[in-house]
Amino acid sequence: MRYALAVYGGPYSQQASHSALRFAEALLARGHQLTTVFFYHDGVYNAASMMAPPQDEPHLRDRWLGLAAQGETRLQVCVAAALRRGLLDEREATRHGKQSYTLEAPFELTGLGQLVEATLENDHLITFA
Amino acid sequence: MRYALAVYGGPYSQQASHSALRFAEALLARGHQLTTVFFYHDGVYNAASMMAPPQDEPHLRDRWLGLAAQGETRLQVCVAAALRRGLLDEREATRHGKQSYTLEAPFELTGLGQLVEATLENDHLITFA
Amino acid sequence: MGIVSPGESLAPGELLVILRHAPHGSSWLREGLEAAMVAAAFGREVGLLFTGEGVLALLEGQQAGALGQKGSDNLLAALEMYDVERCYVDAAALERRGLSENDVSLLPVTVLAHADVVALTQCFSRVLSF
Amino acid sequence: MGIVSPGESLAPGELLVILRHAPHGSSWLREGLEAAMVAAAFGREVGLLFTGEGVLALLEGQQAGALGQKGSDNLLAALEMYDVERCYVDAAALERRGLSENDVSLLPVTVLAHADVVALTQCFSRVLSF
Amino acid sequence: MDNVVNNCMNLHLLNRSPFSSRVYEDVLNAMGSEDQLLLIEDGVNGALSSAGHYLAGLEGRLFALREDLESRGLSGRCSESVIVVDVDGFVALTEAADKTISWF
Amino acid sequence: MDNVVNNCMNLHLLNRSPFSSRVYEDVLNAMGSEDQLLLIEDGVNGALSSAGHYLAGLEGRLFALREDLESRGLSGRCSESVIVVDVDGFVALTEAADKTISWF
Repeated sequence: MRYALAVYGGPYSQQASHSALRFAEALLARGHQLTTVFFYHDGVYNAASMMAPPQDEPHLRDRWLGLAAQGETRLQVCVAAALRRGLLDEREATRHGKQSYTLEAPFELTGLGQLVEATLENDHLITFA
Repeated sequence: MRYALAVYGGPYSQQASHSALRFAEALLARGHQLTTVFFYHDGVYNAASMMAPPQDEPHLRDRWLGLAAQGETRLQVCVAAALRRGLLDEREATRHGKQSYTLEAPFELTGLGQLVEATLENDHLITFA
Repeated sequence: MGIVSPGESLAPGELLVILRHAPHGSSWLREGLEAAMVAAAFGREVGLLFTGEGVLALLEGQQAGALGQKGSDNLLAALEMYDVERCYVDAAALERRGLSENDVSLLPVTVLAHADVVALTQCFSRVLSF
Repeated sequence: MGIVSPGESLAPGELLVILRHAPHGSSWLREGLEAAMVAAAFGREVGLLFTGEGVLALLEGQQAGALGQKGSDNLLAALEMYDVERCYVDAAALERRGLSENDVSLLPVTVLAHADVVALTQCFSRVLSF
Repeated sequence: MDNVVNNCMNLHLLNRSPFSSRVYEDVLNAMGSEDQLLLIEDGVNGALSSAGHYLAGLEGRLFALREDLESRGLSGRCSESVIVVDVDGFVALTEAADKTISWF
Repeated sequence: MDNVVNNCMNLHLLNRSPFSSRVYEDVLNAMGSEDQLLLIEDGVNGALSSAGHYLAGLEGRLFALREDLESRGLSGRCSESVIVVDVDGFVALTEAADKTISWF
């Protein structure tokens, strides 16, 4: 079946990111397809390029990258939620006159319409908050 | 009297930052001294240099800068909480091999000992979470 | 204030958005309403269920908060423009807070008893909760 | 397990850290324990009060969580090294969860009845809550 | 609406402890008679025997995630009426449900 | 410990609604007989007349922040036993207390 995940919880603050990654791995192991992970609310911080956790803790952004590298999962970040929280890709950084950027591929800034589409166009949407 | 504030709530997700700034202004208006604002847990995101909220919403980082400019308030950010969440000053960015940084003065990365000191060395500590 | 019309209530729908959080204290309510508006703008059949603390979103007389922080009333005003017509409020959540149908006036809403809340979560094919 | 000794319990202290959150679900508990450890490392007189969901931090048999996420048991083990000797647990919070003194064994703690919890918040000159 | 035949079965996910959050009341209010409830994260604290009164009436439909119980040291303290599943079983529950609704 | 004379007065801050969070129970458990409680943010929902049973027994010591009541449209719906203060009054309450303890 085709699944999408929504992640609302902030990394290293809530368990949501850990739970979502664990679920994603079990999903793939059972032969399902994970088309989309959509990050909203504090979940957008999962995409922070500069994340630098201690070496004995999981690097959550790297884990998302590993997931994306396994197959066809898109990592979509709500642009409105991200901008106010300081996560800008190169294009948005330029538009806002910032010298650097804090979000990059495979994470992509998208509209909230992609959450609606992920909800309606997959067999299942599971939310981790 | 001498006050310190602790801010644990994330900007644009919880009301904590708004409440803390409102309280800080009332505090100064009553003639008190605000020596320290310490940011911990998701409160560290208040320091994000790239924060780009819509123009009709308060720019929380700029409001903290305005507060620091009024007097002697130090804006201290827990370094352990900040690093894992992707907030690095120039020194930490260099140390972690990042090309840019996401936190800058007047915000300063400090140890948790500063929270303890702020708690014990002021007449009052008020926490907004 | 809508009268519960079983036919209307039972119509299948595409996306139900459940709103459980109060205005101002966190961004959950605004973020949920924005998701509903976007879905409606895309032409989807959207329903809204206000339950838990979310029923407080429907009270009149709300204002901007500290530092001009936005509540949710401006989003509710916009909802009707976006053709979100199926708005429901949980009777139990109202009652627990000492509120009645007359108190929730910011939107035309249908008040649902427990069995109707259950039926609502079943007749929409997808649910987003906030 | 400590016996409540009024003299000991009432000794004034510098900093009480209140821990109200469960391990794993959020970082509150770890962050609170780290603040307490830093205070102790700086030579401050620190007390810990486990209440609400925080009492679950004291259960034996905890493990790493999803993706190796750390719980709080390693921090508790470190606490004694840092000379944090005044550790208290709220009897009401234990009882509500069906737990007894025998269940909370990760640290030597003193179990406090309601009046003692109140006295504790009064005999420390500063409080941090998590 | 009560008498409409409806074969829809929803899976509800609860990640907050009933000892600290009342969101479980909203879940129960929205659950149909065939719906299932899976406790995850801090929600598994609701699987303790002492939490039985919060989540009564769900015999055979109340699940808790094994990994989250184990990490908290709660495996041996669960109510017998709670069905323990691992993360693979979690996926299986979502497969069987028409949709999954998260409460937090 | 009960019979020790103690002149310490703490101010407690509660920012969660008693309709959704049980943290108010922990607050009440830690409050001395002279302590004060100020409701802020979503905590002001506890000032509704219908919330009176949650925070009983605090007559003269239960406060709510005016600005947070007004932004939520709750000013006219408060219990009469709640004392409404503005943010300047909030600062004054902290001045008068030995210390302020936040609950969330």
